[in-house]
Amino acid sequence: MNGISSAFWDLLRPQAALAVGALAVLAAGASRRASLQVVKGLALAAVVVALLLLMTVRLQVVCLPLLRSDLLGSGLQAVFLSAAIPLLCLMEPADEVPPALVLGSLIGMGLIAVSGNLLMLFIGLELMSVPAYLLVARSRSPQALEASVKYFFAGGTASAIYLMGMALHFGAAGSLVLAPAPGPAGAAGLALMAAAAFFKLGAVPMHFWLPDVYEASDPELAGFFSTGLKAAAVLFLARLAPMAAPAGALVPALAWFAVLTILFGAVVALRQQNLQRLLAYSSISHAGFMMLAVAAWAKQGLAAPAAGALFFYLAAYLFMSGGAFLWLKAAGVRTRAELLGLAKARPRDAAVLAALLLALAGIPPTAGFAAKFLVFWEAFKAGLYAPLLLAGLGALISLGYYLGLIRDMYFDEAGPEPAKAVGPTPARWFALGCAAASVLLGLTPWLMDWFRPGMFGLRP
Amino acid sequence: MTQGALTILWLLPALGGLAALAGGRFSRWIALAVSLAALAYGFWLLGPLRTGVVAAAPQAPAWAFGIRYALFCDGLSLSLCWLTAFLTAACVVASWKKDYSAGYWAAFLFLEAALMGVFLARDLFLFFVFWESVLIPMFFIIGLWGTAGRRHAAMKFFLFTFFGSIFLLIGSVALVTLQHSATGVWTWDMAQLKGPEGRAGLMIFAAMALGFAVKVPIVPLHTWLPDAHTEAPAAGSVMLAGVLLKMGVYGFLRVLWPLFPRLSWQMLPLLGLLAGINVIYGAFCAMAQKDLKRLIAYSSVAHMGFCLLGIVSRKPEGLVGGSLQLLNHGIITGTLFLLVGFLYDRGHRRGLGDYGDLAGRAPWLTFFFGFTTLASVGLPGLNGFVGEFMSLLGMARTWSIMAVVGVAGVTLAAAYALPAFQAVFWGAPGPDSVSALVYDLDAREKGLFWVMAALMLAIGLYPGPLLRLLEPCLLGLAQ
Amino acid sequence: MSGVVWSVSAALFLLGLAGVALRRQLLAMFLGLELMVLTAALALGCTASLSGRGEGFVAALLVLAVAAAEAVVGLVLILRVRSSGRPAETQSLRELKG
Amino acid sequence: MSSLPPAALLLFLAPLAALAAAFFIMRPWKPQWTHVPILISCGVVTAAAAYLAAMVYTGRGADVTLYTWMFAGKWSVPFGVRIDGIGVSVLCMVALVGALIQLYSVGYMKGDPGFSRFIMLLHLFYLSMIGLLVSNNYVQFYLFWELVGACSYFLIGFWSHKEAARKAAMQAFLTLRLADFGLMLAVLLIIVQFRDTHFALFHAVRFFPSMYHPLIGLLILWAAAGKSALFPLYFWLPDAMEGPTPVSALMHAATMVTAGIFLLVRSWPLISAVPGLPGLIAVVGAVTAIFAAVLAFTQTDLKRILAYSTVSHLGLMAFAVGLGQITAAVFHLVTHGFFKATLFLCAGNIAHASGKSAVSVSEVGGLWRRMPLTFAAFAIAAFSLAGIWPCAGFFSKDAILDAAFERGGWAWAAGLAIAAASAAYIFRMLFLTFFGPRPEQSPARSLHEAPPVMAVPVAFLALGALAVGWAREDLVAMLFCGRQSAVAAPSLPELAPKVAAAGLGLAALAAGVVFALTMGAPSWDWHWRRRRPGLAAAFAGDLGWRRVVAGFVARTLRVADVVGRVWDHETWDAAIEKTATACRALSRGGSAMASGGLSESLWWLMIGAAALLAWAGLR
Repeated sequence: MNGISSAFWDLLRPQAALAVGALAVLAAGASRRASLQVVKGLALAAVVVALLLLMTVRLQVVCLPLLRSDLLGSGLQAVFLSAAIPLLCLMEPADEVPPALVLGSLIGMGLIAVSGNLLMLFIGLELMSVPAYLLVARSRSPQALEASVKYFFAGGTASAIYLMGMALHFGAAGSLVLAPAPGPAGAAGLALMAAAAFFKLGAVPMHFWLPDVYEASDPELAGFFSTGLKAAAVLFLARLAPMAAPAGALVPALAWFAVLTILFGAVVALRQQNLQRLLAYSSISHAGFMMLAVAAWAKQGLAAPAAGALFFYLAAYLFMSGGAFLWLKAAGVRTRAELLGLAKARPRDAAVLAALLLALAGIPPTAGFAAKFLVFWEAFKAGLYAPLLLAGLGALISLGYYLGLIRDMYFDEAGPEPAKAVGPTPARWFALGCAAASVLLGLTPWLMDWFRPGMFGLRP
Repeated sequence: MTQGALTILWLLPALGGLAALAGGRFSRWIALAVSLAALAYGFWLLGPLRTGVVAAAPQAPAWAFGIRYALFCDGLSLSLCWLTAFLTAACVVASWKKDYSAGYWAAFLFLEAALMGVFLARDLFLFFVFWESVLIPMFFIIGLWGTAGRRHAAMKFFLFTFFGSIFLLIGSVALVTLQHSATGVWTWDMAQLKGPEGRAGLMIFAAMALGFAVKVPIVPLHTWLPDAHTEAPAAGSVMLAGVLLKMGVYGFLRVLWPLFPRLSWQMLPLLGLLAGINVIYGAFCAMAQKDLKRLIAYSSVAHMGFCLLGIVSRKPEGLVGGSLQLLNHGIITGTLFLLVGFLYDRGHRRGLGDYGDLAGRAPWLTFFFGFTTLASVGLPGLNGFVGEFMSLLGMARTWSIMAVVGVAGVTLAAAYALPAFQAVFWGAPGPDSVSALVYDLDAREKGLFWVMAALMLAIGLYPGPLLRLLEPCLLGLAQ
Repeated sequence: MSGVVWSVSAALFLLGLAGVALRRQLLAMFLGLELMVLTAALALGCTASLSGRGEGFVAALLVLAVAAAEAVVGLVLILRVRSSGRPAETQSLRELKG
Repeated sequence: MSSLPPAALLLFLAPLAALAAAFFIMRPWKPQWTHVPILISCGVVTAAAAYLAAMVYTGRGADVTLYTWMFAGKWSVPFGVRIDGIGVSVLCMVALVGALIQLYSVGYMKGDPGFSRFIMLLHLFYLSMIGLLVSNNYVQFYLFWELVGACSYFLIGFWSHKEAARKAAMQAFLTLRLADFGLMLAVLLIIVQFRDTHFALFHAVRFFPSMYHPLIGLLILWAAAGKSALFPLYFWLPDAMEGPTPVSALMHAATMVTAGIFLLVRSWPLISAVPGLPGLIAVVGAVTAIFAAVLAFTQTDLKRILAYSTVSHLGLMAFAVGLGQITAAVFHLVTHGFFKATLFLCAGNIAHASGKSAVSVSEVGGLWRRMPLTFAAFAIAAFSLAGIWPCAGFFSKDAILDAAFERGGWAWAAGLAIAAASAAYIFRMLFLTFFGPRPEQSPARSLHEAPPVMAVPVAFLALGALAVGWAREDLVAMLFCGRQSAVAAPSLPELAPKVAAAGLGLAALAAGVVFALTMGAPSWDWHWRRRRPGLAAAFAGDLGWRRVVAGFVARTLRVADVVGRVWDHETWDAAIEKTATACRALSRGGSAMASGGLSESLWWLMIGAAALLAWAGLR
């Protein structure tokens, strides 16, 4: 018994810490004595402890058919845990519920990271999504409720579709383990489950909920969604990848859906006036690149460098996109018109956003370029030549709005209503930190020689 | 020449740029000091280059990616670094009187750092990173301090070049991957890479050539050049025409020729034809222009056509002549743009019809403009001729018809350059002419142009030292 | 896994799907949603019983539990829409677009 | 090859030093004294030329390389000096005539604001012409060839405020560039063929026949036609008269225009190796000579008459080269330099005195009383041009007529026609300008003799026009001795009395006829112009050739406009920019899809799931 319990405990230490944190937060809130700052502090502490515990997780441990962990899972777990830190610092919750919801959502994501079978995957998926619906509902913008209702119904449908896929798979394979299921029923099941994964990622035609949710929620929450939730969604898709038969239809479908997502996201973002909606479409475009990376990873039989590329893309994206949303919070800017001539009024803020945008655009020497370069390289190694070219075209189109924003800030005179309000200083420090990280991480291609799997205590 | 010594060459302007950003009022002095220091250091590097310690071998092979921070330097790279440093210093001196913010000076230093990086990079990935990061400072230079249509021009410049470099990136990735599948080693080192044969090799060559062609520019992909030149500030145009165009041709010379020796020789007819088209097309377009800067931009297209003719011919004369023409064109067109910049500072107009009869009002400006126009037209005795003649000779020994086209280009050069000179400096002033505003050059400007004129005359009459510097590294590429 | 179970669950699933997609009232859509989830649970259960693998039952039970949680949140949202004075229909949720 | 004679170095160093002194010292300090260093340098150069002539006369030439100019791989181009018969003989004429004209120009340009600029430009031309004559390989020759063209642009367009001067300068430079296209291509092909362009190696060229030979020959002829104003490309020379008179005298009479003939003479071994090419040159020369002589007869402006006369005589020299008589061509080149310079300077005196830059025939008449010295000089030069016995022209033209006589047939007829025509137009000019003013003429009151600084050079040149002929044997000796003389050509034929008599008779006949016409009752010159204005206009437009040239220029500009504006800017560039607008249109469509409706987003979700199912089903 202790073998199972020790493995079980070994894998779920971070989630346990989060759970304890969530209960502590609810208790503190209920007692009315603790102030909101204490509540947020507790939540933050829980996340930090979870991160530390994550370091001690031994890789490649399998516990029953339910749980197992690998490098990619742990890496992405680190990504969405650190994505929650700025959210918890900057959110101004009315009461103790939102921090608890965030911790709940993190537990769900953690479960996805360590899940070994479809059921655990479903539970993680739901545990991640449901708190998210409520978090969106609690945002301050007038359309928050509308966005959360749309998110709920779309999410619910997707979960239902996932369940039907799981049922089909169970019918065909007779077990819920993450392994390919024979016959047409298995393929159909996998297709349905993939549809749910595409929905969570925001791949095109299933993306319509994403811009509404990102626009309506507070900037820091949208930042968490674009980095944390997306990392979990990618992990969810990555868990499904081994189930695809190598000659199966999932990988080409994934590649072509990725291209469609990149191009559609980039093109539609060109004309967006609301900055959060623009960043939403940009995150859809980046989701396309992540899908391309997963396709390349699956095509190469789950090769380690491809996983490395996927992880690096998400790590860089954490700083770029997260930083961009945090900048919106820090600068108090909502629409593109307010950006006009910002460089003259607030040169420092403009420089931070310019750095983030150059990273998002994927222009060397930033981390964005290194990420895109690694994905391009893996896609070429996987033989996805046509999708690669179209992805490059997508990157070119995305320059239109990334550089467009820089052009508005630097090359134009101040517009009719210049941005006056300035957000809280911690947000500015977070944005600056993210900008610095997204530029300095650009050096990784040269540092990769030293990166050995056993380096950070993550024993393979 | 150790890696460290070469790193200083590009790191110095980069750090200088940071210092200039923080410099506030003193940033122009920092810019001047750093650019002159870079130039002096460049010349000092001639010593180690002479003693033969050229390429430091990179460290142990990599774990899984093969990307190393590796620099190297030979005659061609060093001369282009000199050109970069010299033109940057000239730009700083030329825009001294104007009240530009600290960002302006920093942008030029960052641009210089990135350009030096391109010319020194030995690792194909490092080459690409520097290649792309040149775009950022140039984008801001055109966009922030350009003239009326700067926004559109800056965006067009960036998108056009980015389009080219996507193909360059995919080509490089393909090259390295196929090299790995052939030899089992991941390496991005240009010295060890070899282009594959057959259809794959052709596709990679085409992709990378497209990336370089946008920068040269080769005719169908050139439409970013006139807009970028017209809208950029004077010093911006100098760097744009003076050095950025050289990156494309340098790409052909440093990447494509050594990596695809046989294939690039088989591509001679196509590349030769494109170079010929460049020369004639650029000349005819220049003849049709009414704006002085657009005219010089199109003349740059024609001149780069000559460089290409020389380099594509793969004969010793052609290769050395083409490389020398890179330097000559940098100096000549740099001077022309500085002169037009000073004219624009005074009259705030660029049209050919906006001036007239400046010979009386600004004799020194007329003298230097006439002198540089003659150099640009390829008058023997000045540096334009030496490069053009050797390039055409190279092509004459390979594909004589293209040499005939080249010589026709030389003739056409006079047909667009002199009418422009005459319209601005000799012509009768039109009704809305602003000649009254134009006053002559001051001591600083005259000093700058005396240096340029002396350089043109010296290279024109005694190109020996430069040829000795360029020859050893290019003879290997001859067919 | 006999065809009967599949035809029934497929029919029910499509019925639920139609409910969600076509109805205008939010509550009707919610019912459709729950029907889809329960159909999946039903399919899981039947498959488990036919193939004799106990996993299916465990899965069905857990699915029910999770669906319940989800239902709560859904209802809360619909109530919030009603309480904000807007009819609980898709037409009233049109502000976010573009 | 003996070591480099110091005098040869002086040819370069003296002008360079003078130019540097003038530009950096005299111009800022005392612009009106800039001519002092320049005239000193002229003296030094003339002395050096004389010394080199003596040296070559005693049989010692030189062909030395100063330094390697361009090199790459096995190929290299030297920068050197070559002192041989042909070079030195023309060098002496150029040095002497150039020096005298620069002295004359000090007086002529006294009051002009651009005085120092003019003197320096003229001396830069002087340097480049000398460089051209003593260079020892084709590439270096091309360097000075282009430099001379550039100097002519700045000198013709010296009075840049005059519209006509600007257009003439541009036309001259572009025509010369069109001609230089030929020379540059020829030099390239020579290097491709022979790997080396030293003149010394060319006398053995006959033994290496190659396919490029005829092409190189033709290109050299094309280049010479441009520079020496032979038929197709002569039209720039009459317009070049817009420049100040010393420029017309020095460049467009004595020195620059003869560079083309000098190139033909230098490349004679190459040309003679191509069958039929000398014949072509002879035909082109003859046609140019006759055509230009007829046009000279109908001109009204003094300098334009002399310009067409120069074109005619250049045609004559080319005719001589075509006939294989190199020595006669060089001899005529030298004598022509003297008498044509004299004629121009006399015209300059008249223009200077009348205060106008262009003097038409109707503004002169009966000047022999007011300007006796100019009249005397003009008469000697006119006699020399017409080929009357004591003057130099007689000997050189006679040599050419001998060659034409030997060739016989069309050549002999052409020779006689040229002799008669050239006598006709020069005597017409002489009678109209200096003899009794015709009723239609109204000479200006202020016409008086030129100041000494202008009169002395004219006198010297007139003396030269008289005496040079007698130095016939010495010149021939110089051409052949000097081991470097690469000219494998026949020596000058003896003076056949019959041919001389024919030439002299024709000249006298022409003089009489012209005298009758001009001095007769209805002054013929204005008479036929009134009766037949159409014909007069035709002659003014060079019998339609100017319209052909104008058409060519217009067509080039139209092509440029189509390529530059219509295609590059409005079609190709617009197409590329349209991709951006297409993206924006797509973007509008894409964002319209997000209609905000909840049901629509669910439908899209189901469509996506269905697509995936279908895709899975395909496998």
